[in-house]
Amino acid sequence: MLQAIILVVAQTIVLLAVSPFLVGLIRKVKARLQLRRGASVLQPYADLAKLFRKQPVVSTTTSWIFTATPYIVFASTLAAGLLVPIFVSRTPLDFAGNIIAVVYLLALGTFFLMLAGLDAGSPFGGMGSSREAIVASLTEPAMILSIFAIALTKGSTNLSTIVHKTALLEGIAMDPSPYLMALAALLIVALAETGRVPVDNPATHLELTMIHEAMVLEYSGRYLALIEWAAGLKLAVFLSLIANVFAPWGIATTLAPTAMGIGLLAYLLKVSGLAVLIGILESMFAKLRLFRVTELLGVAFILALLGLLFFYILRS
Amino acid sequence: MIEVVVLLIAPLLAGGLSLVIHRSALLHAINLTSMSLLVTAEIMITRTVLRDGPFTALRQLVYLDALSVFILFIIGAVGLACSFYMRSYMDEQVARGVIAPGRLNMFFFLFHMFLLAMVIATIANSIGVQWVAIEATTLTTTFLIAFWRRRESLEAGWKYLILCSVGISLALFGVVLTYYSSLHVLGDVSEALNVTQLLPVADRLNPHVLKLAFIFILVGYGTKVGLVPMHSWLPDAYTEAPAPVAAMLAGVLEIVAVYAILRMRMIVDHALSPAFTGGLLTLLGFASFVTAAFFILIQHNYKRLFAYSSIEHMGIAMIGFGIGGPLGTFGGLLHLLNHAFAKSMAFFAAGNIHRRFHTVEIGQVHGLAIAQPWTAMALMIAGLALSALPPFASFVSEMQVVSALSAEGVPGQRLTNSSGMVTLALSGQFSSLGLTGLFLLCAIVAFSGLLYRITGMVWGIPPEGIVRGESWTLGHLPIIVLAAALVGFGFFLPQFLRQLLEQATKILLLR
Amino acid sequence: MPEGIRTLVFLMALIGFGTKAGIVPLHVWLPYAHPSAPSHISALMSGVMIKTAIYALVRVYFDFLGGQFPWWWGFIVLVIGAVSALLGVMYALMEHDLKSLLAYHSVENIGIILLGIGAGMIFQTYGLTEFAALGLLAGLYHTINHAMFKALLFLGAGSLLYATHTRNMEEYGGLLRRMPWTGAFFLIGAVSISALPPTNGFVSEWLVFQSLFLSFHLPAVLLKFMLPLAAAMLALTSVLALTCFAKAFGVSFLALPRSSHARQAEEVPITMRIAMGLLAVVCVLLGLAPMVVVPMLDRVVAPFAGLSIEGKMLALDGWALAPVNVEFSSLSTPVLALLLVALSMLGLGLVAAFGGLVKQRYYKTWGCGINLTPRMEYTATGFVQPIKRIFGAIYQPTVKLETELLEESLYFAKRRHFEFHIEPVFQKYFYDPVVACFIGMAERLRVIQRGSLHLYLAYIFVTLIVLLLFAV
Amino acid sequence: MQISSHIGSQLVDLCSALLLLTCFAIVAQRRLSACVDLFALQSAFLVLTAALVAFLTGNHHIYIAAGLTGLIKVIIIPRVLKKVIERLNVKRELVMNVNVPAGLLICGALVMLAFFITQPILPLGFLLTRDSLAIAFAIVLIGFFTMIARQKAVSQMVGFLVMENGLFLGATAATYGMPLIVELGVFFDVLIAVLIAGIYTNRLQDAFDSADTSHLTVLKE
Repeated sequence: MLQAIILVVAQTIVLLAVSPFLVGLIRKVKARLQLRRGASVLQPYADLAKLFRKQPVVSTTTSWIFTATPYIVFASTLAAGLLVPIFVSRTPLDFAGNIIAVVYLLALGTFFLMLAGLDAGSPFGGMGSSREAIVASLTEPAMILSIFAIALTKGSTNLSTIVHKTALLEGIAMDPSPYLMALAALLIVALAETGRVPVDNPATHLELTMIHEAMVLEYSGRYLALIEWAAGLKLAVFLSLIANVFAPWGIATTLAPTAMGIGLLAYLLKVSGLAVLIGILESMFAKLRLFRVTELLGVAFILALLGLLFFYILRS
Repeated sequence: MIEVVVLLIAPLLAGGLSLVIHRSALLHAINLTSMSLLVTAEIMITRTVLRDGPFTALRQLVYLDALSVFILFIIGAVGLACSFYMRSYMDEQVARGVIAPGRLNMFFFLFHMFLLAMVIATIANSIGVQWVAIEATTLTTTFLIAFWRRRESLEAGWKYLILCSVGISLALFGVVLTYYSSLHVLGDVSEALNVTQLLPVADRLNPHVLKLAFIFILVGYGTKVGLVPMHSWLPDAYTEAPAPVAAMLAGVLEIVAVYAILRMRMIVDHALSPAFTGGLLTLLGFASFVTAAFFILIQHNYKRLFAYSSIEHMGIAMIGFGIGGPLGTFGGLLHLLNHAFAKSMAFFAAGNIHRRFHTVEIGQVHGLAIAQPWTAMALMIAGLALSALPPFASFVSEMQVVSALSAEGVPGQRLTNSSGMVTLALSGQFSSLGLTGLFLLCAIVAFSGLLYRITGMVWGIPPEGIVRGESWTLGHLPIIVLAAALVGFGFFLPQFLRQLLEQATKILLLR
Repeated sequence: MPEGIRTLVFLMALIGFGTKAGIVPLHVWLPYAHPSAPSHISALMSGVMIKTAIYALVRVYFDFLGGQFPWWWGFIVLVIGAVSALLGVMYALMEHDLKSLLAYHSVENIGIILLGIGAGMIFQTYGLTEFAALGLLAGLYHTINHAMFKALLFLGAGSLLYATHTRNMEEYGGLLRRMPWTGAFFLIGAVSISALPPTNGFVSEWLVFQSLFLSFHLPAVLLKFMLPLAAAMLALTSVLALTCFAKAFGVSFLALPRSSHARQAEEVPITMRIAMGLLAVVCVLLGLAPMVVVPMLDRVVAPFAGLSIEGKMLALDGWALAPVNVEFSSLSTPVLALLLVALSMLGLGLVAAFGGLVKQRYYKTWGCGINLTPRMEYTATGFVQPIKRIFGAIYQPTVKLETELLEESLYFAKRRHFEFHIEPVFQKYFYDPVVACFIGMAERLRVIQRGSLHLYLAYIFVTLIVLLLFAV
Repeated sequence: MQISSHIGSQLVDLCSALLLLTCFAIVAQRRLSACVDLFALQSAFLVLTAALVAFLTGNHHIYIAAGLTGLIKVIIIPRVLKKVIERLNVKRELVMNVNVPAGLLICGALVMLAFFITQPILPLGFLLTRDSLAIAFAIVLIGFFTMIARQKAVSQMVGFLVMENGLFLGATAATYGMPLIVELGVFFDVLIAVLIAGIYTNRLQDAFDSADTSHLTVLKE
C-alpha cells in the first residue's frame, strides 16, 4: 500500500515537472523553424513562478465558479494523468478507471472551463466556450473509439493492461494497419483537445482564432498559473497516452528501481520527441477555419472506425 | 302478480292524470310517484325472478325472465334519473317560454305512454304484442322529438317517423313469417307467437323460414337500434329532442329494440347454428362501430357527437352478442347498462350546457369548468366513460368484448346462401386478430374524437356574458348517482346485478 | 405462443410502452406535456412515470416472453436507444425554454437506458447470460440515476420559475449570486446528468459503455461492429449533453442578469431548498457508492439472467466496479473523488507555496474599452449556433431576420426582429399526415349522411335486399 | 255452399293478381288524388281477398279483420288523405326521384326478386293461398320502393299504406290472419301512424310552405 502511494507521488511530480518543459520545447521548435532564437525551454517555469506571485484581478460579474474552476481543472487533468501509465506499466491507480474515466475526467475539466468562460459575461468568453463545445463534442467519440480499437487487440480497456501486454508483446500479433489508423486518429484528437494550431492558435489573443485562450481571457495571477499548468498537463497526458499505448518500449514492467529509471528516461525521450513532432506540425499547417475543423475531426472519427473495422476483418 | 299489474297501471294512470292536470308542480309529483312505483315493482319482480326463475302472468300474456328483468332495471333506473332531471329542466323551459305552459301536460302524457309502451315491449310474451308496443314507442316519441316546434325538429320528427315506421313494418313481416313457421308445429292456436310456446319447440321449426324471419326482424328492429345502414334518423332525432327525451331514447329505447332482436335470436338459434345470427350481428356491429367512430371525429355539435357515440356503443354491444360465448354476451349486456348510464349522463350535461350557453356548437362552448362546475364534471366523466377508460365499468365491458373477439374469433364460419352464390368467410385465427386490430383502432379514433371535443369545451375561459358558477339543484342528483354507479360498477358489480347478468347470459346462450 | 404472435407481442409492446417512455419516433408528446405541468409534477413525470414504461418493457421481454428472442429484437431496441439518445440531446440543445430542454433530456436518457437493455437482450440471445445481466443492470442503474438527477433538475427549474416567473433562459442570468443554493444544487444535477466522473450519471453511463464494449465476445460480425458504433454515438450524446448543460447552467446562473425579473430574483424558501438538497445528496451518494446499489440491482436482474453476477461486479472488496471480469476494466469512483479532492488541495498547496495568498482585486470585465452590458453576453441561442450549423442536415433550421431601417440611413436599423425555428421533423412528416388521413377518411365518409329522407330509405331497402340475397 | 278448393285457390290468386296490378298503377300514377283513389281500390280488393279466404276456410275471425280493413283503409284513410291534399292544394307529383318507366321496370324486377326469395318456403304454405305469400312480399317491396321514388309527403304515406296492405295480405295468406290482439294492434298502429303523418304534413306545410320532402335536407352529416 505504501509503495503504491510513493509511486503515485512520484508520478505526480514527474508529470508536474515535465508539462511546462514540453510547452517550452514546442515553442522553442516553432521559433527555430521560424529562424528565431525563441525563448529558452525553461521560460514556462519562469512564467508560472511570476504568475503565482502576481495579484489576480477578478471581474465583479463573476461568481465562486470563476475562482474554483482553476483548481478543478488542475485536479481533473492531473487525475487523468495519474491513470495513464508513465514510466511503470502497472500504475498503482489502474483499478480506479479505464480509458473512459480518463476521457470523462478531461471532460470534467472542459465543462468547468466552459462555465468559467461564460461567467465573466464578456462575449470573448462565451465565444470561446461555444467553440470549445464543438471541438470537445467531435473529439470525444473519436478518442474513445481509437483507444478501443487498440484495446480490442489486448482484450481489455484498462490502460495498464494494454501497456503491459504490448510492452511484453504478448497480445495478438497482427499487422500494423489498425494501429496506424488509431494512432493517426489519436494524434488529430490530441492536436484538437490541447488547442494546437490546426484547430486553435494558442499563441495569439485574436478573438477570431482563439478557442482555449478565449475562455481563460479573464484569468490572471495564480488562477492563470494553474490554468496554464493544467493546459500543459493536458498536453503531457495526451503525449504520454500516444507514447505509451502505441510505443511502450523501455517502460518498466517490473517495480525494480533500475527498470523504472530506464522507463523514466525512455518516457522523457519519447515525449519530447513527440513534442518536437507537434512543433514541426504546427509550423507546417495554418489554422483551419472553424467550420473546416469539423471535417478534420470527422476524418479522425472515420479513421478510428476503420481501425476498428480492419481489426475485425483481419482477425476473423 | 300485483307487481306486474302495478308495472302496467302506474304509467297508464299517470298518463291519464297528466292529460287532465295543468299545474306543473302536480305534474312533476305524478311523474315522480309513478316512476318510483315502477321502480319498486321492478325491484320486487327482480327478487322473485332471482329467487325462483322466470314466470308468466296475466294468463300467459306476460313473460318475465332474467333478461327482461335486466332490461326493466335499466328502464326504471334511467327513467327515474330522467324524471328527477326533468323537474328543473321542464320548469326552466316553460319559464323561458320555449314551451307554452298549456303543452306541458301533453309532454308528460306522451312521456308516460312512451314508458308504458317500452314496459309492454319488455314484458310481452307474444312477439306480435312486442311488435305493436315497439311501433307504439315510435308513435309516442315522434312528437316528443318535435316538441320544440322548430323547423329542424319538425324535419327530425318526420324523418324519425317515416324511417322507423318503415323499418318496423319490415319487422312485422318477420313476425308473420315466424308465426307462419310456428303454425305448422303448434297448430292454429292463438298462443303460437308466445315465447313460452315457441322456445321449447323452436328446434322443429323450418330453418329456412326462420332465416328469412330473422333477417326481417334484424333489419326492422336494427333501424330502431340505429345500426349503421339504418342509422340515419338517429343523429337528427337525438339532436333535436329535448335533453331528457334524448336521454331516454339513447339510454333505453335502443336497448329495448336490442332486447327484441335478442329474443328473436334465441328462437332462431335453436333451429340453426348460432353462426348464422352471430355472423350477421358482428357484421352490422362492426359496420356501426367503424362508421360511427369516424363520424365522431368530425362533429361540431355536441349532441350529435353523443348521438354518434350511441351508434358506436350499440355496435360494440352487437359485436359482443355476435361473438357469443359467456364472455362476449356478458360483456355485451354489461355494455348496454354502462352505455345507458353514461349516455343519459352525457345528455343531462348537454341539457345543462344548452340552458346556459344557448348553443349546440362545440366551438362556442369553452370554460365550462368555470361556468358550470357540476356539469363540467358530468361531461368529463361521461366522456371518459364513453371512451371506456379504466376506472369506469364501460372499460370492463369493452375489455370483455375485445378479449372475446380475439379469443374466439368470429363464429360466422361461412355465410353462404342456399345456392352458394357468395361466401363470406369470417373465421380463422388471423381474421379475429385482424378484427381485434380494427376494433382497437376504431376505439382509439372514437376516443380521440370524443375527448378532444370535450376537453375543448371543459377547459379555457368562458366567453363573457356567460353567468359563472352553478347552484346545486335537484337536477344534479341523477348526474351524481349515475357517475357513482358507473365508477362503482367498474370496481364491483352488486350481487343482484351480477346474478341477473349471469342468468341472462345463460338464457341467451340457451344453456 | 406461435412465433408470429411472439413477434407481434414484441412490436406492439415496443410501440405501446415506447410511446409512454418517449422513444424517438413517438416522443412528440413529451416536450409539450412535461414543461406545462407544475415543476414538481414534471419532476415526477420525468423521473418516475416514463420509468413505468421501462419496467413494463423489461417485464414483457424478459418475463412474459421468457427471455428467448431472436437477435434482431435486441438490435432494434439498441438502434432505437441510440437514435433516441442522439436526437433527444440534439433537440434539447436547441431549446431556450428550460423545462422543455429538460424534457428532451428525458428522451435522451431513456435512449441510454434502452441501449443498456438492448445490449442485454443481444447477449441474452447468444446465451452470454453474464453480459446480459450486466447490460440489464446498467440500464436499470441508469433508470435510478436518471430519476434522481432529473427530478433535481426539474425542481431546480421550478425554483427558477418560482423566483423569476418565466421559463425562458434568455431572461435569466446572474442567478447564482442571488440564488446560491438553487444554483449549487442545479450545478450538481448538471454535472451528474452530463455523466462527469465522481457523480452517479458517470457510473451508470460507464456501465452502459462497458456492456457495449463487451461486444467482441459476440459471434456475429455485424453486431461486433454495430455495438461499438452505438458506444461512439453514446459518447457523442454525452458530450452534447455536457454542452447543453454548460449552456443551461452558464446562461441561466452566470454573468449579468438579463431581465428585471432576474435582477429581483430571491432565493426560494427553505423547504424547496431542502428538497433539492436531499436529491443532490442522493445523486452524489449513488455516484460514490455503487457497491451498495449493485447488489440490490443484481437481485432484480438475477431471475431474468438466471445467475447472480454480484460477485463478479464488485472487485477489491467493494471498492471497484468491474464489468463481469475485472481484467477487462474497472472503475472506482470513491478513489477518483478522493484523488480529485487531494489534487485540488495540492493545487492550493502549490499556490500557497509559490505565491502566497495575495488578496485579489475586483474590477469590471474587459469589454474592448466600453463597459459591459448584459446585452453583450452570450445567450442560449448564440451558444448553440455553431452546433446548429454543423448538424444543420438534422435540424433544417429556418432563420427569419427583419430589420426596420431608419428613414434617413441605409445602414442603421431602428428595430431588428430575429427568429429561428428548427423543423419539427416528426410532427411534420409523421404525425400530421396520419391525422390528415384519418380526418380525410371521415370527411369522405361524411357524404353518406346527406340529409335526404329518400336516400336513407334507399339504405334500408338495399340492406334488406343484400341480406336477403346473400345471407339466406 | 262449397266451391271446390281448386277454384277457390284460383279465385284467391286472381284477387292477389289484381292487388299487384293496382300496385303497379299507383307507381305509374302522377296525380296524387288518383293515387289515393287507387289505394282505396286496392284496399277494397284486399277486403275481398280476406273475405274469400275466410269464406273458403271457415275462419270467422278473418271477417272481423276484413271488416276493420274495409272501414279504415277504404273509407277513413282516403278521406283523411283527400282533406290533406286539398289543404296543401298540391295536385301533381312534378319532380320524381325515379321516373315512371324506370319505376315500373324496377317494380317488375322486385316481383321477380320476391318470387325468387320466397321460392323455398312456399311448399310449406296452405294449398289455398300458396302463391299469394310471394305476391304479398312483392307488394311490400313495391310499397317501400314508392316511398323512395316519390317526393310528396302524401305519396310517401300512400307507399307506406301499400306496404301495410302487403303485410296484411301476407298475414292472411300465410297464416289465415294473425292472432286477434296482434291484428287489432296493427290496425291501431296504422291508423295512428296515418293521423300523425297527416298532422305532420300540415305543420310541414306551415313551416316549409311545401309538402315536398326533398327540401328537408337541413340536418346533414
